[in-house]
Parts: sequence; structure tokens; C-alpha cells
Amino acid sequence: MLTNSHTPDAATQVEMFRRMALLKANDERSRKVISTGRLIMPYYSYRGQEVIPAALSVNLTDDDYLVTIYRGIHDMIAKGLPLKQLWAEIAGRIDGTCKGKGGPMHLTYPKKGIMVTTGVVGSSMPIANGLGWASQLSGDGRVAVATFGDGASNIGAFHESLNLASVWKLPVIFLCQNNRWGEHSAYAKTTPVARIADRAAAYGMAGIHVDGNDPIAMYGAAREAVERARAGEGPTLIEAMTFRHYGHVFGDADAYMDKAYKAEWVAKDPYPIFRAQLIADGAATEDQLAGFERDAEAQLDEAVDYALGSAFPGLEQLSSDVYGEAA
Amino acid sequence: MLTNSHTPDAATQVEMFRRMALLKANDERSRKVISTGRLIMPYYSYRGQEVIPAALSVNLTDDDYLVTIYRGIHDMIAKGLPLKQLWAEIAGRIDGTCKGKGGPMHLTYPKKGIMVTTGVVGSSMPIANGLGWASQLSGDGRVAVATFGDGASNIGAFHESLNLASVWKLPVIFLCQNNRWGEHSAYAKTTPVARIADRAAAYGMAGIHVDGNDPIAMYGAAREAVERARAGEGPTLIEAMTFRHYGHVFGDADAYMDKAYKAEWVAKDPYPIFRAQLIADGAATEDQLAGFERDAEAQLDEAVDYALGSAFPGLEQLSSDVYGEAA
Amino acid sequence: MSDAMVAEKPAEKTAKPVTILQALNQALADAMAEDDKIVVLGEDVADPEEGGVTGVTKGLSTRFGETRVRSTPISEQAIIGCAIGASLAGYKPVAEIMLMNFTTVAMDMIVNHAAKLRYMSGGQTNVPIVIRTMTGAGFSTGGQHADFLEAWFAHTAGIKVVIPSNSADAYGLMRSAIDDPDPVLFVENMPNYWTPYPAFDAGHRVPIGKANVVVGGSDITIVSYARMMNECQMALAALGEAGVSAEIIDLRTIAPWDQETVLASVAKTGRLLVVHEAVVPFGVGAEIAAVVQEKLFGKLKAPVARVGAPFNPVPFSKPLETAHVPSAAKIADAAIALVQGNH
Amino acid sequence: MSDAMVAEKPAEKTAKPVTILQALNQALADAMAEDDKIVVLGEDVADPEEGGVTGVTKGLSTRFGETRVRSTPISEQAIIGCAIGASLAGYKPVAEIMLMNFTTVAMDMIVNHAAKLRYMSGGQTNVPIVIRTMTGAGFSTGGQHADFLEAWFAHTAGIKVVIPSNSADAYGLMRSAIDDPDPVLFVENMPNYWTPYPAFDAGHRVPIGKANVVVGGSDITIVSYARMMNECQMALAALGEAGVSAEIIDLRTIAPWDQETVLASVAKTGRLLVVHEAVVPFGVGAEIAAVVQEKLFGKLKAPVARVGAPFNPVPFSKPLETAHVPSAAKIADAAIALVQGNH
Ligand SMILES: Cc1ncc(C[n+]2csc(CCOP(=O)(O)OP(=O)(O)O)c2C)c(N)n1
Ligand SMILES: Cc1ncc(C[n+]2csc(CCOP(=O)(O)OP(=O)(O)O)c2C)c(N)n1
Ligand SMILES: [Mg+2]
Ligand SMILES: [Mg+2]
Repeated sequence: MLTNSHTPDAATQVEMFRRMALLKANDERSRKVISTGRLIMPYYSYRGQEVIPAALSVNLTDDDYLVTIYRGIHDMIAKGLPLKQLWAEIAGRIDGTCKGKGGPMHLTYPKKGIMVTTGVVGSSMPIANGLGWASQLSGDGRVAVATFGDGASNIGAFHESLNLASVWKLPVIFLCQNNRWGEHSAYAKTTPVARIADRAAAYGMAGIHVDGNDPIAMYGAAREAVERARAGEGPTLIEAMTFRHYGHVFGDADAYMDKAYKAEWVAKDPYPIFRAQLIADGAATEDQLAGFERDAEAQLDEAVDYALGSAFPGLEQLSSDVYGEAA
Repeated sequence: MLTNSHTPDAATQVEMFRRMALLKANDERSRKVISTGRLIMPYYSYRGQEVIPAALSVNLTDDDYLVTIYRGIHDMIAKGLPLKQLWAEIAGRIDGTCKGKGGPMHLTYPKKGIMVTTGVVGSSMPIANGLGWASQLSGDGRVAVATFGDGASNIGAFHESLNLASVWKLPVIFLCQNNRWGEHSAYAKTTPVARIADRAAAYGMAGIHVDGNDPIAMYGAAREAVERARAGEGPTLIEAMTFRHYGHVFGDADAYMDKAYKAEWVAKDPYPIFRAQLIADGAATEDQLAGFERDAEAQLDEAVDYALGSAFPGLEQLSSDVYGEAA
Repeated sequence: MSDAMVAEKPAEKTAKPVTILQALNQALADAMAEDDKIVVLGEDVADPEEGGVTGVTKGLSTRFGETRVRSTPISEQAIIGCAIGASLAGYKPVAEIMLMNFTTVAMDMIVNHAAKLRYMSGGQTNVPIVIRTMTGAGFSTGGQHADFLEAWFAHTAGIKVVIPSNSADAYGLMRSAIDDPDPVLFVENMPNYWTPYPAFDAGHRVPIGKANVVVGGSDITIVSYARMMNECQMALAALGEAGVSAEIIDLRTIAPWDQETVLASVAKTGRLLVVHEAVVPFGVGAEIAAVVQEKLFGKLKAPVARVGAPFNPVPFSKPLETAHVPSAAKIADAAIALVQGNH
Repeated sequence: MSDAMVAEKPAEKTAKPVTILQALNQALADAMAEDDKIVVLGEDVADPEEGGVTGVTKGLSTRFGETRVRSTPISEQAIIGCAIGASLAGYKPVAEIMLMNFTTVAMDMIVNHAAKLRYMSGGQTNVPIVIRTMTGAGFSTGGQHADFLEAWFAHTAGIKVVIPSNSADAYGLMRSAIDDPDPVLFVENMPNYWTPYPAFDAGHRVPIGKANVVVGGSDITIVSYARMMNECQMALAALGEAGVSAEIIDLRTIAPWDQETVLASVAKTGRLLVVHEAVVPFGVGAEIAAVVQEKLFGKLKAPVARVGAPFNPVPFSKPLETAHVPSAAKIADAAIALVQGNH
């Protein structure tokens, strides 16, 4: 288990908060739009997990690669996914990133390095290795990040991927967002080891267990992993501890969780804590942070309007993009 | 990493040797019969690995379960697979264990607990879990053993199986016969961790690293794992270090191995060492051990004759045994 | 399959309708109550995990205990392997692979092992497991959650494949699948779990391998299964208006499919349309067409036609998703064209 | 597929024969020499591991380096995932899954990801990978090492499937598969790797999707592929004796298959026999039969017939293994029966 000595400066912390504000507002808007029936889609809320991608993304460039999962819209917005195309996509419109064909579980935006979003548990990891291999082959220094959940650490693809990444010293970060539940299953019922980060040892890999709700600690973990990857020193497994506030998928009320347990975690919501901390530290003013929040709402107003005003794909789209044309 | 305090008594050691003599003679006869063209089949020699199943099997009963692999004939003979039906099977005859339909990679003999032989790397493990689950459900105390190679520890099924076995505390022994090569690939080129036994920690499981060519140490490791399983205390991963003397499959001359390295390992053949040790210790006489060897040859003469004298399955066998009859 | 054991009982029409979800839940409960060798495993199947993401296994662990109804880690290879092993030791596991697309991570266990162990052991062992899995477009789940892959398994010797279209068949096929001595892939349709269908007698069986002539007719035979049966029946209005009398057959079992019933019907009508939600090329319709054109050569009034999904992944966007799945209108058009000779 | 790029060159008949193994090795070497984005990965593919268990990739790592030709752990999901990821970043990986039965552990990567990413991304990304895999009965390898599963992949939108039967096609299809912008499953036949076939020009391409009329004839069309092409050609003697003139077509590409060539031939002969090593039910022959009976309805002189393996796993015992695989005699018998009207 490695510790880190990287601390973000004040400006970086404020930028992390700005991204968190956008993520939080986007989640709230999504749930609102769905619950009022304006959009129909399976929605996997990431509310409560905003620190992780905010702290990761300020350590990445647009060229770095991200492979994420159904619960990954926070990862992608932090990485630069434009809100208008995001919303058009989840509304199934032709102006969406994927012309409406992919939807929330398959958002893709290579311009910002967002290469694949998968709906299959564990499947982000093998693909991230390939992106890392490409970086290694070309020597372009890009880092590939695979995000996944705690439940995914029990599936075969996790094992094969970490093993290969380590033996090939690939510039890959395996970022486990441990929200302590995989669908309705509590961590301990499925996972016989106290910390997922400890599994890194089985691959001779660096493993970091970090409080994913602590922006400073999470920044340090991400920074260390990114530096290791860029230096050609191989992959890192980060286990970032966190909690999801709103059930596995929209409509799930977490009935399988102990109420007090859940309440305790929701009370530890990292967003207001980080907000207050930034003001207390003098890193930012209330006005500045409120400005981010207003700006986020304004961007979302625009994105939702754009999405709902965009046309649905025509039926000629149904069977196109299945195969390409030979060069 | 756990150590053990079990030492086999002299009679048990002699019985282990008796089984080794049978295994060694069977391998030699197999290679001879194949190289003289009397049988055609893919043959995965286990010569050099005889200590492992000999030491394991004296700790098991006929009711305990074994799930093994293409390189598993030693495991099965030690567990009680009758030679006549074995040879008839690998000769593709109707009197074989599987009526000739399975062949050397799918030998099966439930009467002695030999439930499945698989040709797919890693696939012994998920099935052994199910046998262990059955023992747990019925409380009958049976132990399930999955054998596999070092290369198999890098495939997804290994991970899923060890995780499930640990979280369910199944009476399963994961017995890795680490012969340092997976087909033509050296261990270090595919596996970034010094010891496979160390991977047990990733599952909160007991892991034993043992010299699989040392009969006393191997007995102790097997004994400890069997006792843990019978006591309902869960699974064990045993990594038994060994070496295969004759290439991956019959016809492979190990050209990818350093010659000196190979010669060094062949010189450490555990068979003559254990033989000499038993006599030196006074546990057995030369006559007694030579008797085992003569007896093995006699059994093999009989088995080969039986097999070659048995009929091939008729064509009515081609599409039978695909589905059963409903009760 | 002996007739005595699995004689089909007609669904009881008078009782309160039941959903497919309820029928499956009841089938599992009834079977478990009768035979303590029946065990259930899969992700979130036990009650502390809400008895399955859609509730098919709800109440079972509370009633039969968490040793017999066990939630697993997210490890599909381990789930099927565990079912296989337990079945070799005399248990009858019902394993859930949540969605049919996730069978892709367990194909080795299903195809190389469950389906083949009986044969490769020369009949010494068998693998009486049921693999439940759900699928179906309509819930905007996109490209990795709604595929129909039944043709893959039907192409695999040693496994059977059943797909019910209503509650009575869901119950009766589940009971038969559990009784069966071989692995059975049991495909459930997510989008009509909650549709009420006529009730049925507890304990009844629907024999595996037996299709059901749901509607009699004389001009054309329409063979379908699963949720597409609803669309076929909705097509009857348009067919009637066009003066086309259609015989509608619910296949129910895909492997082994009921050639006798299908051939008898097509021998009578002279025309066949096969309808399924899977993509057309290399789908179940191809096999049915191949057999029918051979066995009834020279006796068909029109070529065997197929309606299925176009050859693309399932799209997310609602209008595309809707267009992807065969509809009553498309089915009616195809059937009318066949009868009117516009093929 | 533009004609200019992949115009087919006839095989050069004068030069020394080459084996399929040599042809594949040369295709990989030639492609890698031309384009440094082409990389190779798989178990034991590099030269320290003997350049593949059968030697298809021998010499490549020595020539192009072990960064471009990389032996992997035994981890098929990781292999295909790695190929997919590298292809998304501009590389053109050729990945080996040693045997076709082992694709079962990588189906999620192949089917849910490689085949679908182009569509699900709305065309923003594509996955130009080649997945090489070998199979085929004849080496007494039993039930888990010799299956033909091409129908599964042909049923999957987004991937192409090619299976060469000789050295020129092996070379030309491999070059086209590497050129192709989408995933291509490239199936190799273990039992005829070492058979010498006529030589060919370096650099030639065989277009994907184009069948080859190997023998002209007038009474019946026989469509086959892979090693079964040898059996079909060996059947010619018996067919000639019976006075049957057969046109033999090598499909070469299974998905998308060349309907135009097959339909033109059957329109001429009026009869069709499809031959493959895979089990008959739900196999490739079913799709071909379904399309042909539809497009040529009323024009066939006999039903479309199929010869393939019986519906059981591949047996070990030699006489059973031999009986399992279609033979020249079985093919000739089936073709003669069709022509003589004994169907
Ligand atoms: C292979 C596979 N099995 C099952 C599922 C169904 N499923 C979707 S999300 C999920 C839980 C995943 O939990 P975790 O990895 O902790 O991620 P989280 O949803 O908590 O972010 C499951 C079981 C799936 N998508 N893929
Ligand atoms: C899933 C799968 N991939 C590849 C193979 C081909 N293969 C057969 S044996 C083998 C090597 C296995 O090595 P190891 O696990 O160390 O066992 P050993 O043969 O050394 O006993 C390989 C790659 C296979 N049988 N199954
Ligand atoms: Mg989770
Ligand atoms: Mg080995």
C-alpha cells in the first residue's frame, strides 16, 4: 500500500469543486427530468461519488483515455463530455454523441478521450489495457483509466486485466469506486477480503486504498497513479471508498440497506463538506462557489433545451453504423 | 502462508510410493504405446509430477470429489481410476470409462469421485465449487479438489472460483501444480507475482506454497487442506512446485526451455529420490519397492491388452448420450 | 419425455389472471416445496437482496433458507460452474444469469461443460440444471441488455432451450425444465413479466418440445414465441380485415422444436411465416425454414418467410428501438403479402 | 468494400505449392512489413514461445520485435479486450484465440464489445481487429477442441466471419481481414494447415463477401467452405460416375455471405446442397437454405439439402470422430439423391 505526498494547490481545489458542482447539478437535473416523465431511460445515479472523477480528471489531459461504465456519467462530464451532446444522447436524439443509438450506458466521445462506456460488469478493464498498450507502443505518454465498481472486482475480467497490465507494465489506472454495494448486494456478502486495494498484491501491482470522498486524498491517489503510468512504471489499482445516495438504478429506494447506515453515509455527503472547507480555508468565496452552481444550472438549462429540441434519428439510422466502408 | 505439522507414517509413505510407481509406469507405458503408433491421441505427460496426487490421494476417500484437467491422468489413477477402463478409454473403445467418447481429456469415473476432466484451462475450478456446495448442503463431509496448472492461475475462472469458495466457505481445495510452464510460456513471462499461493490473500483464503516434489511436505499440505475443508473451515489454495519432464504435449521437445535448466530439474526427479529415501529410512526394502514396480508393469500389461482387445463403439453410439430420458 | 409425467393440462380460465413473474415465482416455490434437492443461485436472488432484481425469486430464501437460495457475487462463470458441480452431486440447481447478454461471460461453462458432460462421460454423469435469464427490447436499455441469443444455444448439442409467452406456459415449462435430466436454458421476457395472463392449475407441466396451436386457421401458419406471440395475436385484426385466416403456433421450446406440429399445420395451410425478436440472419427462423422447405417440398404455396429484427445491435433511441422489434403491423403485412402472392 | 482495393487475383499456378500455414505466416509478415500499426498478440505467439503452437506466427517477433508481437498470459478476455482497446487508438491488432472452443471465454468481448462499439458510438469509433482461431475434427482431440461455431458469430451484427479452404484464399482473406475497418473472425482449420495448395502472388487480396465458383456444373450446386471443400472435390469422382454434373462453390466468407453468386448458380442448376463440418441444426446451412428457398421459390427442382455433423459433441473414438465429420461419400450420396429425386 503506497501513500502519497501530492496536495492540490488552492486553484486546483477550486477547479475540482467547479467540476463537482457540475456533476451534482447534472445528477439532480437527470433525476428531476426522469421523475417528471420528460425522459425515459435506465439511470444510475452517481450522487455522492463526485469527488472521485473531479480529483482524477484534473490530473488528466484530453488525450488520456477513459473507459467507464453505466454508472459513469460523472466520470465523463469531469473528463470533458459536453453537456449538450450528453443530454441529446440520453434523450435519444440525433444530435447526441452517439446519434441516440448508444444511450446513457454507451456514451462515447473520443475527442475528449472517452472511448467506451460499457453496461457489462467488469468489461471496462480489458479494453483499457488495449488503450494502454497503444500508448506504450507509440510512446505518446497517454494514460488509460478504467473505472468500475466494487462488485466488479469479483468478475473474471478484473483478474485477467490486472494480471496482464502488470506483466506488461501498461500505463493503466484501475479505478474502483467502492460504494459498498453491487446492485442489492452488500460488499461483505460477495467479497471475502477487507480491501479491494489489497488484491493489487496478487498482481505485483501498486494498490492504493483511499477515501474517495476526501478531495485532497483522492487527488493525491490519482496523481500518484498518473505519474506512475506516465513514467512507464506500470499500472495502479485505486480503491476509492464512497457511497451512492440514490439506489442502484432510478426507482430503487435502497430498501435492502439499513436505514441508519444509509442516513449516516448520506450525512457525510462530500459536496457540502468540501464546499464549506474551501470557504473556511479562504481558497474560495461563497459567491464564487455559488457562481459555479448557478453556471452549472444555466449550462443544464441550455443542454436540456438543446436535447429536447433536437430531432430523433430517422429510421435510416436503424441499420447504419453496423459496418464501415473499406478504405 | 500457513505451515503444517502433519507427517505421514511409514506405511502411508510406502503407500504413496506405491501409487507413484503406478503413475510413473503408466506414463512411461503411455509414451511408449504412442511412440510405437499403437495409440493415437493428444497425450499430456505428467512425468515428474507424481508426488502431488500420490500425497493428496492418501488423504482422500473414494467419496471425495476430483475435478481435473487434460494433464490429470496421474490425479485420476491416484484417486482410483481403474487402469483397464482408463486404457480402453484412451484407446477409444466401448469398454472405456466413457465408452470411448470422452478420451484422455475427458476421463470420468464417478464411482471413485472422478467427476469431470476438462480440456479448457481454468474450468476445473468453478465446477469443483458446485461439488463443494453440494457437500455443504448435504453435510456429508465430502471434499472437492480442483487441480490446475500455473498458467491457469491467470484466467478469469480462477478468480471467480476462489472468491466464491471463500465467501461461501466451501470445502474445496484448489491444487495448483506449478510446473513453471504453461504450454511454451515460462511462468515469469505471464505471471507478475512470485508465488501463486500469495494470491490466496486476495480472497481471504489460506494459501500454502509447498515443494510438490517433496512427498512429506506435500502430504502435510494436502492433509492440512483436507482437514480444513472437512472441518467446515473453508477452502485452501495449494501451490505445489514441480516440473514436467516431457514437454507440454507428446511430440513437444521443450525447445523453448534452456537446456541446462531443464537438465537440472530432470535430475531432481522426485521418484528415485523418494525411493532411495524410503529404503535408507528403513521404511521399505528394495524388494518391496521393486515389487510395486513389477506389479505396476503387470497391471499395465493387462490393461493395455484389455484395451486393445476391446471393441470400438458402434455407430449407434455417435448420437446417443446427448440427452437423457425424462424420469 | 414420458407423457404420463408431463401431460399438458389446459390453463384454468376462470381464476384470477396471474403475471409471468408470479407464475415463475410460484413454479420455483412449488418445486422447492416438493423436492429439497432443488436449489437456487444467482446475483441478488435471496430476500436480503430483494429476491432478484425483478423479484422472480422473491420469498424463496425466506421460506426455504439462504442455504438453498443463495445470492452470489457478480461471477457468472462461477455461478454456472457451481450449478454444474452441484448437479453432478445430485442437486437440481436453478441458476440465474440476470440478462441474456451476460451469458456471454459464461459460455464456456454452458456450452463446453453443462451441455457436453453427459456425452463426454459416456452417460455416466448428467447436468440437470436450469439456467434462467431475461431479455427483450422495450425498456431503452440499449445494445448490451436486450439481445435474443437462443439460436446459439439451439446450435449446441446437449442443452435444451425454452421460452414461454404467457403465465401458464411459464409455470408449466419451468416445472418441466426442473424435472428434466439435462441442462435447460429458460429465457424470460423482461417486457412482459408484468402482463396478466389466464391462470393455471398448480403442478401442471408443459412438456418440453411441444408447441401450442393457439389460434386455428387455414391460409397461413405463423410460428412465433416469447413476447412476439402478443404481436402475432394483435396482428389477427388486420389479417381478418384482409380476409386472411391465420393459424398461430407458439413454439414454446426452441430446442428441440416441435417439427411435427409445425409441419402438420403448414401441410394444411401451405404457407409459413416465422416471427422472432432476434435478428433475422442465422436466427431460429432459418432452421425452421430449412426444415419446412425440405419436408414439404412442392407442397408450399409460398416461400417460408421470416420477420425478425434487422441486422444491427439493439438501439437506444425510442423510435429506433420500437422500429427494431417486429410489430403486429409488420407481421400482418408479411403474412398478407405471402397469402396474396406478393413475395 | 471497394473493388479497386481488393480486386481478386487468380492464384499463380506455376510456383511451388504452399501450405495454409505458410500462407498465413506470409500474409501476417507482409502486412506487418507494410504497416507498422499492425500488431499481433495471443498465447505463445512470439518466438521465444515458438511462434504459436502450430507456428502460424513463427518468425514475426524476431523480425518485428516483441513489442509488436506479444505472447500473452492464458487470458482470452484480456487478449480480445487488449485488441479492442489498441484498435480504438489506431492500431490494427491480429489476436489469436488458440482454438475456436475457447472463444467461449471471450464472447462478451467479441459480441458485446468488438461487434457493437461502432454502432453504439454512432459511428464515432470502430474496431478493426482480426481474431484468428483454429478448429476442426480429425486429431482425436474430443469434445472441447474441434467445434465449428461460425453460425454464432454470423448471427451477430457488427462482425464478419471468414474461413479459407486453401492457401491462396488464406493469404488473400487474411490481407483483406487486416485491411477491413471492422472486426473479422478468421477461422483456420487445424487438420489442413499442412496441406500444400497452389501458390499465389504476394499482396493479393480475396475480397470479403465474395464466394468462389471452384468447379462449374449444371445439375446441382454444392456450397461449402473450409476443409469440407476437399471432401466436396473428392466427391466429384462418384458424382461423375453417377452422371451428375456438380457446380462447387467455396463460400470463403460466412458473414456477409455471397448471396449473388450462390443464387446465380442455383438459378442455373435448380438444386442446392450445403455442406459444413458444424452440426446441422441451426447451422450456416439453415440460413442459406432459408434465403435460397425464398429467393428462388418455385424455381427449385429439389429442396435445399444440408450435410453436416450430427447433433452431438465431437466424439474422441476414431471411428466415431470419422463418422461425425461429413465425408466425400456422404456428400456424393446426398447430391445424387437430390438430382435423382430421392429426397
Ligand atoms: C456481467 C454482468 N453481470 C451482471 C450485470 C448486472 N449488473 C449491473 S450493475 C451490477 C452491480 C455492479 O456493482 P458494482 O460493480 O459495485 O458497481 P456500482 O453499480 O455499485 O457502481 C450488476 C450485477 C451486468 N451488467 N454485467
Ligand atoms: C481457455 C483455454 N485457453 C487456452 C488453452 C490451450 N492450452 C491448453 S494447456 C495450456 C497451458 C496450460 O498451462 P498450465 O495451466 O500451467 O498447465 P500445464 O499444462 O502446465 O499442466 C494452454 C494455453 C486451453 N485449453 N483453454
Ligand atoms: Mg458498487
Ligand atoms: Mg504449467
